[in-house]
Order: sequence, then structure tokens, then C-alpha cells
Amino acid sequence: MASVQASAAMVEAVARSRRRDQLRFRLSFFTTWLVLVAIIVGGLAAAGKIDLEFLGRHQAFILGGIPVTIIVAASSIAIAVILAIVGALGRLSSNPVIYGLASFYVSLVRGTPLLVQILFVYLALPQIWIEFAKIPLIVLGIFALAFNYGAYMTEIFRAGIQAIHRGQLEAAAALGMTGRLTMRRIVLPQAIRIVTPAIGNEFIAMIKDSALVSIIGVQELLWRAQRAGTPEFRLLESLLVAALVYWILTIVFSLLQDRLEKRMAESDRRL
Amino acid sequence: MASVQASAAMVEAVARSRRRDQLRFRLSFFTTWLVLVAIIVGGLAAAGKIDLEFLGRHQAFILGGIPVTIIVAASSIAIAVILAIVGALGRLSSNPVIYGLASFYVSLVRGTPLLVQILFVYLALPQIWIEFAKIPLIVLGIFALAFNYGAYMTEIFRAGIQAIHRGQLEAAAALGMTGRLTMRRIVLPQAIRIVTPAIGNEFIAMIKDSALVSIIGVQELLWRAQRAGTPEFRLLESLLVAALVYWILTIVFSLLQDRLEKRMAESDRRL
Amino acid sequence: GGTTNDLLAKVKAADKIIMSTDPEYPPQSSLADDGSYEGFDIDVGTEIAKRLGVEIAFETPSWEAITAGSWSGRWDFSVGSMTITSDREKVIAFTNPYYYTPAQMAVVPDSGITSLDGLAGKVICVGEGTTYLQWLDGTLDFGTSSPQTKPPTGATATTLKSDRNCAESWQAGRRDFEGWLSSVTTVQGAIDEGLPVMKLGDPVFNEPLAVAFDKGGPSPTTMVTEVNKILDAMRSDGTLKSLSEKWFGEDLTTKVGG
Amino acid sequence: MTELHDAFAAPGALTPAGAKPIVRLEGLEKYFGSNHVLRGCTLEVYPKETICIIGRSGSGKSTLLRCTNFLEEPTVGTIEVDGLRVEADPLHAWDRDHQERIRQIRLRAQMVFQEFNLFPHMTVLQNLIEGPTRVKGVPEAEAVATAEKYLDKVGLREKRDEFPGRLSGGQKQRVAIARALTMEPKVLLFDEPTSALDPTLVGEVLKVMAELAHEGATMIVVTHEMAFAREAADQVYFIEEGVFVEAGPPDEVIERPKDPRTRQFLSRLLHTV
Amino acid sequence: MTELHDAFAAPGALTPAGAKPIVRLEGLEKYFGSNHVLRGCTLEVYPKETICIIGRSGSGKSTLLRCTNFLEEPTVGTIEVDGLRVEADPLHAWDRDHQERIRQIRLRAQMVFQEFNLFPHMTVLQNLIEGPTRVKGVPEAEAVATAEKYLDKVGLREKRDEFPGRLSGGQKQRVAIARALTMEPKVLLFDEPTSALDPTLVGEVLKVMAELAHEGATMIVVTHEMAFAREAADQVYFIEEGVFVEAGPPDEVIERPKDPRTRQFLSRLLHTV
Ligand SMILES: Nc1ncnc2c1ncn2[C@@H]1O[C@H](COP(=O)(O)OP(=O)(O)OP(=O)(O)O)[C@@H](O)[C@H]1O
Ligand SMILES: Nc1ncnc2c1ncn2[C@@H]1O[C@H](COP(=O)(O)OP(=O)(O)OP(=O)(O)O)[C@@H](O)[C@H]1O
Ligand SMILES: [Mg+2]
Ligand SMILES: [Mg+2]
Repeated sequence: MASVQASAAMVEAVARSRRRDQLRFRLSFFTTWLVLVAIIVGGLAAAGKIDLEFLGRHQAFILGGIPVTIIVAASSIAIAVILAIVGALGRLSSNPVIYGLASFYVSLVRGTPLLVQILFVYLALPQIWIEFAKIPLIVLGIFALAFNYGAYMTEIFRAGIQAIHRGQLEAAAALGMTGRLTMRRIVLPQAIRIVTPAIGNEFIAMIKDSALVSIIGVQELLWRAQRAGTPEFRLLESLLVAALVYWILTIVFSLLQDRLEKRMAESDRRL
Repeated sequence: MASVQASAAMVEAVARSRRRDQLRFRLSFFTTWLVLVAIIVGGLAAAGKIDLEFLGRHQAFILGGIPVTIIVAASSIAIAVILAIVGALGRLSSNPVIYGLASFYVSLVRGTPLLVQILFVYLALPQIWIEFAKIPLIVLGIFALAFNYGAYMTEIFRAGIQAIHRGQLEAAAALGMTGRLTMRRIVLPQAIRIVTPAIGNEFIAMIKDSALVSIIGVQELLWRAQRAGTPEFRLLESLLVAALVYWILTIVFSLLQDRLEKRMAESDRRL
Repeated sequence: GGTTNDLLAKVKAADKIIMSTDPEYPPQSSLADDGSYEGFDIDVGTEIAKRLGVEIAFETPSWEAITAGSWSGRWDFSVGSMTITSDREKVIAFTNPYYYTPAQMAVVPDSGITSLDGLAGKVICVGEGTTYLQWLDGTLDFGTSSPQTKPPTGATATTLKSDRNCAESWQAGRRDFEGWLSSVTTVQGAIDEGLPVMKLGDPVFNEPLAVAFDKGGPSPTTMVTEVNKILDAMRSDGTLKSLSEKWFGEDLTTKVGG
Repeated sequence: MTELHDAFAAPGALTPAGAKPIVRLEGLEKYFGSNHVLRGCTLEVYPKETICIIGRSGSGKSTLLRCTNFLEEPTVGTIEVDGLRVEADPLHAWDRDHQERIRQIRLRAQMVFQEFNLFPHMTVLQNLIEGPTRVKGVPEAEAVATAEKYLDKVGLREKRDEFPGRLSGGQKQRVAIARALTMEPKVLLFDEPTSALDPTLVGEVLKVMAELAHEGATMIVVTHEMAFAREAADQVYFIEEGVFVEAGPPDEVIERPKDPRTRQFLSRLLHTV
Repeated sequence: MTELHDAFAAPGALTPAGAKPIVRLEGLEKYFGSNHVLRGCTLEVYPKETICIIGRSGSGKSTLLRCTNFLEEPTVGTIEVDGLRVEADPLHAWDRDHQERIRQIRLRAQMVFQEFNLFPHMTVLQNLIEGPTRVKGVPEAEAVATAEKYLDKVGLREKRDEFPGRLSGGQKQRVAIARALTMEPKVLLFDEPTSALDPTLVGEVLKVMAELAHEGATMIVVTHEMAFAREAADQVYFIEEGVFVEAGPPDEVIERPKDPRTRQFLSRLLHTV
């Protein structure tokens, strides 16, 4: 009994010590970040790079790009997911023409800079069919980004599908399921679960890559920052503001993603 | 005996039929690609977008960017690998300050557009210490790219280290190895093997991202394509040439990587 | 209505003309604090639309998109201070010039360079795809005439995304190039903003700047004639001059020097 | 499978004299490339019989079982299940018609895997009704009733709405057995059903399997569990390098093996140190 | 470990009367968070003895073994190996001094894992000399000689320069045993060393272990292999929910278990269906 009491006390002490260690760790960690942020901000301020008057004048205009950036990123990812599912099925097809089409798409898109693809969609598509010129800019930008990310995500989905344990396919076959039914009922539901975290990462990457549609004049964050900064020779300054906004967006969405993943992991514990 | 003969004949027939199927698959596959390439080239030619005279005049100048692009990409990846190893060790450190520094680096770099980082290195560093202004452009570009990729690759290396089976750490501990010795002798050698394919992918991605240092005037492929195309309002055309070169580079290095991976897999079969 | 192959007819039918402008270049084009566009080019474009009797709308592609070549009907014209060159005339239809800007060479004040010859063998920064680049390359050709001045012997060009980035590079303390060639208004703007920039001698040449149409789309021939008429009218009734004085503080609408 | 509800009977005792085999493998040959894995295996299973196949690792046990329901296409040979006869046809393995016949064989011969292979994104009940409703077109209500009947049989009625991830290994395998039963097949194929289990959980699965055997299910079982083979098998086949070396009732093959290879295998397996 | 070369002797027979225990676990308690996994385990092992620990899954067998060489830090208790005594000290687990004492314990008590845990990027020989040269500072030539001696003992001299990936499971585990032996420890810890093996490969590993036991190695073995426990153990401990419920020579604990829990466990394990 004495031993039981002693060990219960020890458990308590260990738990307390662990909590204390964790707290100390977090404190030191946050202090480190604070110091680093302070160094950067302080350094810039000392170098005279931060002109509050300039920022005050343009802040509303620049920040107005945030919803545009988020809408562009979110819509592109949504479309890219659809392209990626189709692409992945193509990459796994035993039909050489379908496989060839999917591979060509992936290779071409992944082999060339996004910048070129955006300009191409913007300027070359209308020459194929003039009606393309009537598509609103933002839709065009979304389409170009989706086309690009769709190719990268094709490979993510393909890997996700291939990550499904072979036993699952065999179990489905043994039940007499056809390939198509197996794909729809067994493989895709599991694959989508597997790739969900990757989709989250792609969305966060997309937030930054969406900056490239500024080239065709979509008035998102970077476009606005450049237009605010360049005329007054304050590009660096307005870029820093944009960078800060991108950073905050990234952190916020990463936290959201973490929470989502934790929730999924919890529901997976049921699985 | 009759059965053995029959089955040997069947094996032969199956092998022949499989070879024939494979050949047919490859043929259809290549035909698909050829048709697609023909459609693109033909479409562009028909739309009058390809002016051979213009291309002929600038071809040598544009293609002269290839070695620059490759040098920039290769050097950046090499430096990024070193940053990534240090970063990964930091991200796995139990020291909150080291962990904080590494996390800050990763978060900051992954949270802001590469474009902004490059401009920052170009425009802001000299204001911190004027000697930075003396660094040659190409070195600066390499450093900026390495700094960026180092953060992404930090996470790759961290995942690689964490992918090492827990049993390996326990075996090392059971032998009385210290944490440092375990890291050096057991974990890192295995982790590097795990992440090698990922490094290959990063190199291929870097080939395209290195285009961004054209912004600060590094005379690589994209810079040269722009320089050749813009005065005559033929940017799209020279960008298509650049895109083609990027695509070919990507395909060539992907093939090299495949071969390397196959060789590694073979030597792993020994493991 | 059915497809028409004449730009003027198309614009009239749509009752709208779309102008491309990159609001990065005051005083020609920039953003007002309320997010609308303002500047000399904006006012000229608006006046042309008014006299055509149609609405005006703006599209804001970057210089890269404008220089890519065919505009694919994304916008109908550019009032973007575009220099007439024979290279561009292969793909672009120009009106007569509506104003002229002098091209000004600039250096860092403490560089010790005092004349154009001092830049011999040095590096000069220009904006990507500008006529300044062509002048340095010795390929600048306005079609009817070429500038009389010659670039410093042995000088090489480097490009950054926009003219303004050259000045910003100097401001940051970098000295990757010794000279900067841009329009006199941009150079003056940099000086006014307190950047370490100094004009080097007189302007090196004068650029004829014109309204531009895409030759790749519906035929702009009648449109060019129409807009030329409008520009002539604006010139003779003093509109152009007053706009120039409003935005530049001087009259740049008549050709001076060579 | 209504036979399951027949009165209790000792295994084998249910096989009437002169009955026709329900499963017949004839001259099965299987090559993986040039690796000759099955070398002319012939096997007959009569209704309500339980067959155990034993043999060392790599001897071809799984391959034989997987050829029976065409998870592997045999190179040469014939497979007949409940009157449906399918020839090995590796040259035309992807023909519509051949595929359809294979599907029919699979419906008749349900497999239970070593790794359970339950569908992790479906509840136990959904796992059980997936096959009947989607493949056989059974109405959902009927499929649920059948599923519950067999869940009762494996003693897991209360896990109906649980996800597989929440079950122990033994429970998973019992659900997998119920899933196979819910398809109401003519024969059950088991590929080392207890090898992936914690030793202390092996018993519960073997118990269910022994009950099935006693109740008259027709079963082919690849296993290393000699106690089970002794107790529940009507016939034991010992396979070595793709050939049936010895076959007979368990008290002959296991207790008094004739072939030296069988003897060596058994002594190793029971590792009498 | 020079005792290994003593004349052959039956296990246990080598323990002289009045000898002092070489391993002593006293009042071991282990919590994982609030999960009380070990509840006061006390165990003494005399030189040259072989102890088998049996119990159901989750009863705490691995935890006990892992506490012995501090792969898990015990919550309360004392561990003594060959005179070196270390108190459980979870509050200061990361102190330099405590860490160093733990390392010393680990050198004295070498562990063989269920999953072998050989280093895949090193050859068999490199695996064996890694510990002696890098941790104990033994000169390489000497370490190689020792390694070859123990490779001989497990019968794998010819696999010296092979990579682990090319070995069968049984061979891997024998190399792992040689790796532990090459450290020349005072006691060997085995955590279900044959559970990850194909049934037909279990025998070769148990044979090596039985030889070691007979030659006088001191061993603590967690196992489900009753045949081995019967044959090679001096003492068998049955653990249930973190408590030793029954202990004694194998012919008592295994053949005539007194506690009903032991009886139930054994009947399940030997699944007399
Ligand atoms: N899909 C496959 N491709 C190529 N070879 C295979 C394949 N499946 C099995 N083999 C080979 O066929 C032989 C027999 O394998 P099989 O799995 O049937 O053996 P087994 O008796 O079931 O062994 P175990 O007891 O380990 O399960 C082995 O040599 C194996 O390497
Ligand atoms: N690292 C850990 N963290 C939390 N709980 C653990 C950990 N390791 C073991 N446990 C818990 O401790 C208990 C005992 O586990 P242990 O692995 O010692 O059992 P075991 O007897 O070795 O079982 P098995 O036969 O399955 O190996 C279990 O309830 C387990 O969930
Ligand atoms: Mg098998
Ligand atoms: Mg255990």
C-alpha cells in the first residue's frame, strides 16, 4: 500500500513536471519567435524602410486584395481536384490513349513554368476560339491555376489510389465486384481520405502561387501591392506588406488544416 | 509429360502475347503523344504564332541560358540540402530556441512568395550591410533560391528522419549509443537514402523556379527569352521556346532520376 | 450582331472601347486613392472614347502581357505612351504620335561620371522590353527616322522588370550598373522622391508616343484614321496641350529637338 | 449454405457415398514468369467437406487457393465450382466473357484472407451488405437480415455499427468470415486466417471455423494450425514445391506421415527443439 | 559471457546454491499517463539462469523487459544488473548522470527485439561491430574477431558480408542475437523473438536460444512458445495486468498451473478447440 501511494505521488509529480516542461518549452519557443519578429521589424524600421504615412494611404487598397486572393485560390483548388481525379484515373488506365493523354497533360504542365501557362491561357486561347476572350479575367486566372495544380494533384491522387492496400482490391474482387465498382466504392473513398492533408497543403501553396495571376491584371494582393508601391518607388515596402499578409494567411490556414486533420484522425480512430 | 509440354507451350504463348500487348501499348501511347504535339505545333503555326525568322535570329542567345539555368538550379539545390539537414535537426531538437529558430525559418519562407523573397534579398539585404551589395547577381540568386528550397526541404528531411522505423532508434539505444551517435550513424544515412528521390523532384522543380531570378537580372533562360521577345512584341513566342526548353530539361532530368532510382532500388534489394 | 472585321464598327456596335493601361506609371497612369485610374494617358484615352461616342473601360495587364504580341481582342487599344518602332509596327498599328517624351540618361550623384562618354564600356539599366533597350542595342528605329544620338561606345544593357526597379536598386545600395536610361518624367519622379539619382546631360533622344491597335484582330485601318482625326482635333483645340500641362507641367505634345 | 442449419454432424460424416465433388481443380499449373509454382495440382472437394492444405513457406499454398477463385489466373488447368467449369485462359484473361465467368466462380467460392481486408471506411454491417446489394443485387433489407444472421453466428451482433478499426484482430477475422458467409457461397476459401493474429486471439477464430466445418460448410483451408487440421479436416493435403506430395485423413498425414518431406516439415513446424 | 564456453550443463543446474542474483528488479511500477501497466513487479535472476515471462497481450511483458534496460523509464522501482543499481527517476530522466548510468545498464543487458531491428544500411559484420567499436571503444580488429566468433555460434559465418535485406527472417533474428552477444553482456533480454517469423523458421531461432541457455547464458525471455519454455527455462513467470500471478519451474507453472488465470491463458494459447 505504501508503494501504491508512493507511485501515485510519483505519477502526479511526473505529470506536473511534464506540464511545467511543456510550458517552459512553449514560453521559450514563443520568446524566440517574438525576438525574431522584433529583429526583422526593428531592422526595417531602423533602415528607414517603413513609412507609416505611405502604408496608411494604401493599406485599404492592398488589403482589399485578400478576398480576391482567397477566392482565386479556393476556386482553383476545387477545380483542380476534379481535374486531378480524372487525371489520376487516366494515369492508371490500361487504355494507352487515355494513359497517353493523362501523361501528356501531367508532363506538359509540370515541365513548364506556371508563368508561361498563365500567359498562354490569357493570350493564346482566344486565337483558337475568339469567345475565350470574353471570359472574365478572374475566371481565366482561376482556370489557368486549376489547370496547373490539376497536373500536380493528379500525381498526388494517383499516389493516394496506389497507396490503397492491395488486399482491398483483392477483397473487392473476391466479392465479385467489377473494376469500376471497386474504384467507386472501395478505392476512391479511401484515396480521398488519404489525400485530404495533401489537398490542404496544395491550397496553402496556391494562396502564394495565385500571386502570379497579377500578370494578367487580376487585382489580387500582389497586383495591388505592386501598383501601390512602384509609382512612389516603394516597391520593397509594399511587397513586405503583401508578404506579411501572405504569411498570416498561410499560418491561419495551416492552423485550420491542423485542426481539420486532428478531427479527421479522431474520426479515423473509429476506422 | 504431355501436360508439362502443353504448359511450357502456354508459358511461351503467354510471354509472347504479353510482349505483343506491351508493344501495342507503347505504340498507341507514343502515337497519342505525337498527335498531341502535332496539334499544338500545328495549331500555333496555323495561328501564325511561329515566326521562324525571329526564332532563328534569337535562338543562340536564348539557348545560351541553358547552362546558366542548370548551374543556378544545381548550386541552389546543393546549398538547400545543407540548409535542410540543419533545419531538420533543428525542427527535431528538444531545445526550444533551436526549435523556434528552425520553425520560424520554415514558416517564414513557406509563408511568403518566392518572388518577394528574391526581391527582398536583392533590395533589402544591402541596407542591412552594404557589403551585401557587392555579391554578384548570380550568387545572390542562388542564395535566394537555396534559402527558399532549404525550408521546403527541411520538411522533407524531417519526414525522412521520422520515417526511420522506431525500432532502429531502440536498437541503437539498446546498444548503448548516445542520441548524437545514433543520429550520425543510424538515422541520417538511412534518412538520406529515403529522401533522395524527393531531392530529385526538388531539383526538377528548381529548374523551373530558377526562372524567377530573371527578375533581378540573372541572365538565365527566361531572362533571355524575355529580352529577345519583348522589343518586337513577340514575348509569347519566345516564352513558348523557353517553355519547350524547360519541358525538355524536365523530361531529360526525370529520365535520369528514374534511372538513378532504379539503380538505387536494385542496390536496396541487397538491403 | 454578326461578326465584323472592322475594329471601328465593332467598337461602335459594342458601344464600348476597352483600353489597356498599367497603372504603375505616374503621371501617365496610376491609381487614385479611391482605386480609380488617373493620369495623362487615362485622360487622353477617355477623351478619345468620348469623341468616338462610346463608353470607355479599362483592362490592367502587366507590360509583359502587352508585349507578348497578339492582344487577342482582350482590349481594343492602348493609350500607354507606346513608342512607335518599326519592329512593333509589324504587329501593331500606330496612330500619329500624341506626345513626345525625352529619354534621359541618369547616374548616381557620387559616381564621378559627368558626361555620356563617361558611360563607355559601362552597364546601363533599362526596363524590360523598352525602346531604351533597343537604343542601347543600336536597333532603335522609329520607322520614319532613327535617333541621331549614339549610345556610349561599348556600353551594355541590363534589364529589370520596370524602369523604376533600376532606381530602386540604386536606392538599395546596389551598384550592378552605372547608368539608367528612362523617360525624363520617370527620372524626375525619382529625383523628386529623394532617390540617389542625377540627370546626366541633355535628353539623348525624343520618342514619338502613339495610340496603338492590334493588327492581329479586326482590321484597325478605319479606326486609325478616325483616331488620327480625333487627335488632330484635340491638338488644334488645345485639349492635348492643356492635359499635358496638367500632368507634366509643360507641353510635351509637339516634337522638340531630335 | 442452408446446410449450415442441418443438425450437428462430425466433419466428413456428412459426405454421402457416391456424391459428386462440388469443387474440382484439374491439372493446375501456374507460372510466375519462368517460376513454375504449381506443377499439376488436382484436388476434389465434396460438399460439406473441409480440406486443409499444409506446406512450407513458398510451396504454393496461397497460389493454389488464389487460382481457385482466379485472383491469380492459372497458366493451365480447369476449375469447376458447383457445376460451373472455367478453363485457365491466360491468353484471353481480359475477355469480357471470361471475366464474367470468373466473377461467377468468385460468387460461389468466397475467400477469407490472412490480413482480413475489411473495408476500413465502412461499418461492419456495411462491409457485410456491400457484396450482396452491389454485386448480387439483393434488396438492402434482405441483405441486412442475412448479414445479421451471420454476425450472430460469429458472435459479433453487437459490433454491427462499429468500424473495423475499433475491433481486435480476432474480431476482424470473424467479421471477414461473416462477410464471406453473407455472400452465401458454395465453398469457403481460407488463406492462413490466423497467421496475422496475436497468439491469444487465434482460438476464437479457429472456434468459429471449426463450428462451420461441423455444421457442414464446404471449406478449403490453408493453415499452419495442426490442432485445427487434426480436429476439423476431412482431408489434409501436404504441398511441396507446387506438388501434392501426400494427402489423406489428418490422423494419417499428420500423425503418421509417409513421405520424408512431410515428416521433416511437421517436425520443423512443431519445433521439437 | 565467457561462461558460454563452460561445459554443457542443464539449465539451472549451473546456479550454485547461495549465489547472488545478477539481475534484480524491485517493486517496478510503470504508468503510461494514467494507465497503470506494471504494478509492483519484483524479479531476481541468478547467473546462468533462463527466465521465461508469459502472459496475454497487453499484460505488460514488453513493458517489463523494456524497463529493465530503460527503453522505458519506470515510474517507481530499482533495477540492478551485475552490481550496478539504478533507481527509477522519471523526474530527472534527462540528467546527464542518470543517462550515463542507463547506458551502463544497457551495455550489461542486451536486448533482442521481435522485429530484429538490424541496421539495413550495414552488412551483417558492420551490424555486429558497430556497438563494440563505437560505444565500447573496442579496436576494430578485436571487434571483428569477436563478431566472427558469435556469427559462428549462430551458424551464419558465411553471411558476414551480406546485407540484412538478403536474409530470411530466421537468419535476421540469429544475426540480431549475435549482435547482442558481440556486446558481451551480462544478461540477454528477448522480447518475443520468434513472433515475427514464419512458423517454419521459428525452430532455427529457438534452437540457437536453447543452446545459449544450455551453455549458461543468463537470459530473460518473453515468449509464447511453450515448448521452448518447458525445455529451456529455469523459472517461468506468468504476468497478468502488470502483476506476477504465478512463478516457478516450467513443469509446475505450465503443466500444473495453480492460478485459474494461468490455466485460462494456457488453454487459450494452446487453443484446444
Ligand atoms: N504475385 C506473384 N508474382 C511472382 N511470384 C509470386 C507471386 N506470388 C507468389 N509468388 C511466388 O510463388 C511461390 C509460391 O508462393 P505462395 O505465396 O503461393 O507460397 P505459400 O505456400 O503461400 O507461402 P506462405 O506460407 O509464405 O504464404 C513463391 O516462390 C513466391 O515467390
Ligand atoms: N509507449 C506506450 N505508450 C502508452 N501505452 C503503452 C505504451 N507501450 C505499451 N503501452 C500499454 O501498456 C500495456 C502493456 O503493453 P505491453 O506492450 O507491455 O504488453 P505485452 O504484454 O508486451 O503485449 P504483447 O503480447 O501484445 O506484446 C498495454 O495496455 C499498452 O497499451
Ligand atoms: Mg501464403
Ligand atoms: Mg509485447
